[in-house]
Amino acid sequence: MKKIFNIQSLYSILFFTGSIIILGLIWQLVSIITEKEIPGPLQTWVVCKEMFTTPFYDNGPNDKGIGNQLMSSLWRVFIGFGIGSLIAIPLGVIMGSSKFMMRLFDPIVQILRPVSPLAWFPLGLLAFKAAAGATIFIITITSLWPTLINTSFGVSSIPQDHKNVGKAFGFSKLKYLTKILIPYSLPHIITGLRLSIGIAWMVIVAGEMLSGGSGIGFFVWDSWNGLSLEKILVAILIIGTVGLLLDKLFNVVQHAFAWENK
Amino acid sequence: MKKIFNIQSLYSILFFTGSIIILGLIWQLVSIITEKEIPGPLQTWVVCKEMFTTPFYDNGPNDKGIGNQLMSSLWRVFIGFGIGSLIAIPLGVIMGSSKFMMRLFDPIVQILRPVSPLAWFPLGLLAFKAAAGATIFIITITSLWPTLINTSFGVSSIPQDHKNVGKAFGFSKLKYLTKILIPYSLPHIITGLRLSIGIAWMVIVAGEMLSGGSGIGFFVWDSWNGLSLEKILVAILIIGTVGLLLDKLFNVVQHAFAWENK
Amino acid sequence: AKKIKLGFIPLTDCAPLVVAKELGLFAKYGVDVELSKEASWANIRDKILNGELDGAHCLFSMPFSVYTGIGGKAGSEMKIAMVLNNNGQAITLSKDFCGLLGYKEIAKVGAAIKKLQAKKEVTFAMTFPGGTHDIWLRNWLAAAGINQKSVGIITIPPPQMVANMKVDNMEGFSVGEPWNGVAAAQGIGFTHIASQDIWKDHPEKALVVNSAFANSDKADLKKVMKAILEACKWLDVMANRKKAAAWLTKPYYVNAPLAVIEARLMGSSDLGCDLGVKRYKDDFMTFYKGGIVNTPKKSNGMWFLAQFVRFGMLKAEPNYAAVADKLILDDLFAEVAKEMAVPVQPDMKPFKTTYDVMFDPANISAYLKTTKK
Amino acid sequence: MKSLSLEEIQTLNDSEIETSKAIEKILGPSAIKIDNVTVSFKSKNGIYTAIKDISLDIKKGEIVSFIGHSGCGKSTLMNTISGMNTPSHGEVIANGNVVKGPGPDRGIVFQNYSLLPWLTVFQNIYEAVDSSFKNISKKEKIEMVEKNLKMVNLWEHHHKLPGHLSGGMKQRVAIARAFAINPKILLLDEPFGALDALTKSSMHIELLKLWNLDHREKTIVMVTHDIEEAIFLSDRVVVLNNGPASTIKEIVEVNLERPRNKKDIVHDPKYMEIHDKLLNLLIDKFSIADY
Amino acid sequence: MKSLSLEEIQTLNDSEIETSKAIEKILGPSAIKIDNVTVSFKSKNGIYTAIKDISLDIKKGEIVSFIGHSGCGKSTLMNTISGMNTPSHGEVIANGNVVKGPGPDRGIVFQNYSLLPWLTVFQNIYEAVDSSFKNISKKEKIEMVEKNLKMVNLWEHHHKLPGHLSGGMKQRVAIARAFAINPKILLLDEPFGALDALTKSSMHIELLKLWNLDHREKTIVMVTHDIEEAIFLSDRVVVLNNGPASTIKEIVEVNLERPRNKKDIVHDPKYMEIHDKLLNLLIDKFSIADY
Ligand SMILES: Nc1ncnc2c1ncn2[C@@H]1O[C@H](COP(=O)(O)OP(=O)(O)OP(=O)(O)O)[C@@H](O)[C@H]1O
Ligand SMILES: Nc1ncnc2c1ncn2[C@@H]1O[C@H](COP(=O)(O)OP(=O)(O)OP(=O)(O)O)[C@@H](O)[C@H]1O
Ligand SMILES: [Mg+2]
Ligand SMILES: [Mg+2]
Repeated sequence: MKKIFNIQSLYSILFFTGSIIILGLIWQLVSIITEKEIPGPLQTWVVCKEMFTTPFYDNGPNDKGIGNQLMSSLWRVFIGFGIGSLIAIPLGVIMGSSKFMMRLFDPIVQILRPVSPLAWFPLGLLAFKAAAGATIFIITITSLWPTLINTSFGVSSIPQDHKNVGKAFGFSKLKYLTKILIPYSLPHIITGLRLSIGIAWMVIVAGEMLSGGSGIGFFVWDSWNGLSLEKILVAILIIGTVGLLLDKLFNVVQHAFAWENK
Repeated sequence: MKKIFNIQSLYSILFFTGSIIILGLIWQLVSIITEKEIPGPLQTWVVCKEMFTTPFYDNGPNDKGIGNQLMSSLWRVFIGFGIGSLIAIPLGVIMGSSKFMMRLFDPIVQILRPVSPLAWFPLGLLAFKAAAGATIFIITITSLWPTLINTSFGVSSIPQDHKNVGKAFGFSKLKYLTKILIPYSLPHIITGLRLSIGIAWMVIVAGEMLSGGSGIGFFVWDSWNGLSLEKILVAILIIGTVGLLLDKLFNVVQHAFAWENK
Repeated sequence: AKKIKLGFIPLTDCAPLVVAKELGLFAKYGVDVELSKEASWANIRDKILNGELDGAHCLFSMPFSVYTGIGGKAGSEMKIAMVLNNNGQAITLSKDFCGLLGYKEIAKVGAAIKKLQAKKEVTFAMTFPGGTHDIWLRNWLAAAGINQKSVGIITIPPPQMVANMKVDNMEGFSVGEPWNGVAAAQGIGFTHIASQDIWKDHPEKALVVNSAFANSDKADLKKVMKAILEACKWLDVMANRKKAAAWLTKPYYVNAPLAVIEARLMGSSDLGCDLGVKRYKDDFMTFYKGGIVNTPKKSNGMWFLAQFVRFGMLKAEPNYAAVADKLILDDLFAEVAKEMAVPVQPDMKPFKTTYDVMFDPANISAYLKTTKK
Repeated sequence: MKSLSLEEIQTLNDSEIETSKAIEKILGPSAIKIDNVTVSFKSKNGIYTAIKDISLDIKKGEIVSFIGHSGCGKSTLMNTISGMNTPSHGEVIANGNVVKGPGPDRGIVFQNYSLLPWLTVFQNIYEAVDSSFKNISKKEKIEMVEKNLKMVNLWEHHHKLPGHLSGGMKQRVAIARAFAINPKILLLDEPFGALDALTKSSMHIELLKLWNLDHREKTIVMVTHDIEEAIFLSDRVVVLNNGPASTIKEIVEVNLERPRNKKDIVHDPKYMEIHDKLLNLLIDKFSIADY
Repeated sequence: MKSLSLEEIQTLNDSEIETSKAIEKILGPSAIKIDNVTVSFKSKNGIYTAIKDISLDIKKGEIVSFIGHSGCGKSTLMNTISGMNTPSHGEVIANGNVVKGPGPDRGIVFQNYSLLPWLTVFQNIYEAVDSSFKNISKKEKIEMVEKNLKMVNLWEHHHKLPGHLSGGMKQRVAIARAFAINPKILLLDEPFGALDALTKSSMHIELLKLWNLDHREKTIVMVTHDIEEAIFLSDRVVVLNNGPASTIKEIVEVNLERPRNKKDIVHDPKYMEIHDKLLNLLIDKFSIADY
């Protein structure tokens, strides 16, 4: 039986607290240096508390609680990320399996990968004739690359040893796919997905800032328009925390599928 | 002596051409599907040629060649990236060298890392009271994480073997730094820098789109306001190509410093 | 009935929509309207064109700019159902100009800009290429004798103007209230000239709708127009404006300080930069004026088209009348006006703006020959 | 678990087997016939011939070792027998058929075990069995896996992942897998290379035990770097020349009686003679100069 | 490059050295005195005692090997002598001083060479020399590096990076580095573990050659898994018990004459006796059961 509370977890808590305190101090310092142009942690905390007392209120389309905003952003991120993954994984498997395909598609990937989500946005709007569609489109198209690259890398790096097992014991195509290719590449794919969700989350803010409507990105834009810096700071913390949680989530998944360390 | 033109480079060219043709075809297809809402490659090519005949003209503040825009973006990217690296590398070395520091600073890094550049922008504006400053600030703050994380990872993963050499032969602090720590972590640092420049380049578009004035991001924003899709497409290709070139550049640097494969 | 979605940008002149909503006028006329705050004019354009928005609070000249390919894909149709307001925009100059020139001192503009240009590039911001603010800015530049190409002109969404000026991103901007007021109140800049000083009682925002909505849901559109018309009427009762300001200040509408919104809505502008307070008598932001405000005039549209040609935004002259005909739903407005017993104003008469020559819609080439560029 | 002593295993059924085996080894049909095989690889610097004109007959039930310096082509030769690569010239006949590719008549034990790390011990063997025997029921397949795992004394560990096994245990799983498809020929490429000296000795005995349990009817071909291992296990040791285009340098017969006892055998003068012979064959590389 | 034969090296100066050495080895001062050393590690599951109450005297010029099963604490013991870790109880006296940390009087050759891969062969040795000798000129340092590289026959390769060297060459660089700081004691932790059998044999001879060239005055302590290696090289072989808290099981004297000839020695009955003795000491782990 594991001890739930031990010296290790006590340490973790201590370090985390220390970390937060340091962050707060730096922040306070910045606030002082900028002569309160940037609000300090305490001011922000007041606004934050207020926002979180009723996170899910909904007074019509332009007046929603931060919880609602967050939910709508997360929803978009998952859709865009899901579509991106559904494209990236099979394509990655194809590219990874065949050197020919790899060489043929690699330049396309390399050119499209560094394009900023914001540059895609107008295209998405026209193609989908809907801001929601465009937002999801830019999430999809900017977040699929890490998954694609990692999947193709994973598949192409299957050790000859493992392939030889398949050959030597006469594995069928299907058995090769399910017993060798996928299990081997899974950790790579999940690493890719983890990077992808990070990007997707980063892009949602951009997308919503441009497309307007709802979500945490629009919240930032709106707070900026009203120059409510406290709200922007709260939003930054929320974005950071949610990003961190998403990352941790995938970290857990990653460890669950990492046969290497088992 | 190496042959300058051999079968390998012929293949490379062939594949690259094939790749470009495929990209063109997909593009054309999208154009047809959207009923020419999105211009095809040929239409775009016409605009592109026009833009590139005189890339560096300068007819007053509103009318500058694409080359000028690109230069001003690149300049900003390098400044922001440079500042980011100057912060990230020493901090990474400190975090990597001490488990205490690592545990203390890691949560801060994890929370701030996923924050979108666009959320930082309003803060940057207020702190620096200058759009140029803000743009550079967001490039700095979003691009420093990969370098920081990679540096600290590199430093913290110096094999005990190498450390033992330093111990066993009584290396001084300075010798340890210059002969063991830095050489070992250099490939990691450069990998970090490579990821960072990629992010910096991605972020510049966002920054310039919001702050206006000049640069490739402003060009995209301007083209969107005027809805000149051809220009947006050209911009996407330019952004992609420059991103690719930056990446290749760092790839070369990376290989130059990778003692592992030497 | 289906939900009708109308977009708006945080600006005082979105008041007719807000009032119609808050007073329950949309419901009164039997339409279910949702107001949606948008991020920029480009965003509104795209959403109207792709049908995400049925209509929006929109710059009067935007449909012309889009149709002619200045601010959009040439040939895209956005229809003007009615005008929402006259006046109430301004050009704000940054505090760099403070002391160099004052309110309406157009003669000093040239020297002041020259002086600044010795130190840095001088940039002005407007809200949309070919939009009303763009045209006010250019008219002002022309009146002051500034070469349009010698200064930077950039596009920035209205609510972003103040923040951008604060960080020295530009030296002046042309935008609707309350953002000029906010800039003055924050001491970032001062109101140099109001749009009504450039063209008294000019058309400003319009109810612009998606053409499918205009064609197939005409009945609903008319109900919407009626509700808004009634709201405009309500807004022109000065006693009501305080109440309107209280709605507009809300974070989910304009999200700007109540005092600023209210003062400028009431016709009183604290100019900033110690220039004192300017009170407008009848030419502050108007919404109704017995229906004079609301009639969408083709001649006005043609004037904007002429401006595009005047400032080199269009290389070739368009068919002015045909374009205006296509984009202005004057017949529809006439029907609504009739049903509401609102007098429709006569159109196609020559008129003159403050610093410009006479404009005769019947003889535009004459105007273009004589006007300053 | 039952732990047979070395003597017990080696003498198991000895009387019955030995006579028939002796005859077969001299006269019997060849299990593998390597016929004038040359293998070349295309590489960036042109064509590299790894092995050239190699001919060799291996009889049924024989244990043959290949020994030679690194890079001389031992693995290449093994892969040609297994069908993992195709000879440029010549052919390999295994069990009477020309080798066209890998097949279940030849079980392979790879140098580094090559277990699939995400499958349990059981699954690793099951998938091989499943691929090799199409016409038997699932239950029978499971029984075959069980039988083979019990044979290598690992049935208790069948649910473990390879990562949780020691090197020796992994090796036994790999051997069980090769045995499970019941091949006539077992091919082992440096099967014990990665093990420390002590574990290695133990594995030698394991292998011989399995070979005995199977009535010494399987043909075993193995690659090794280790002279003592080669002598202890083999009937013949094939010494290869250095590459490129390496050929057979000499074939050394190991005429030591079976069962062989690890501790005693080193004192046998015949053992020493063979040891010296092999050392001398390999020793011209044996100097203080660079290599 | 000059390539000395085995015999040449082994007999070099033999007559002069041998007499004085013989006396010293019996009566001489101890180079290393391990005095009742216990080493424990703090770990997540509490305290783990790796070695316990170990005492051992090693004389100047002696070659001593530690042998034992994996994890028994050989490296721990070596690291305690080198000063890389501190004993929990007891102390180590090396060259008359209590060991407080690593020092230039004890040269270490790590199991995996531990060359810095980004430095050339020359630089790898130079940095060690530079750190160990503070008071000599740069020119002298360079000369020392050159001398030591020539000694291991690698001067021509001094500009190469370790990645471009073969395993054996790397090993020689590591040895040259350890020699370059001219330590009285050489500590080698499984120095030949990663080499194949043939290269390994060669390296044994290299090591003895260097020891001879240095008048057999250096004390060498090494860890090995390989019985034959231990016998061929050592004056004494220390067999350790299995951990935790492992102790010395037995110390086996290798009373074979030097120079020893690799090929002949295996025929020497004394060799066989020692071999059997060591095998028996280690063999209780030697069964077909799981381990
Ligand atoms: N697929 C291949 N392509 C090109 N050359 C190859 C290939 N496989 C092997 N070689 C070359 O053929 C030669 C023989 O290789 P092989 O693996 O058979 O050697 P080996 O005797 O097994 O060596 P080791 O003892 O190191 O395993 C080597 O020089 C190797 O570089
Ligand atoms: N720093 C350490 N912290 C905790 N335990 C350690 C540490 N170093 C060694 N040990 C433990 O001490 C024991 C002895 O380790 P050591 O490395 O000395 O073994 P060894 O005999 O050298 O083994 P091998 O032959 O595998 O190299 C092992 O059980 C090991 O896990
Ligand atoms: Mg091999
Ligand atoms: Mg060890």
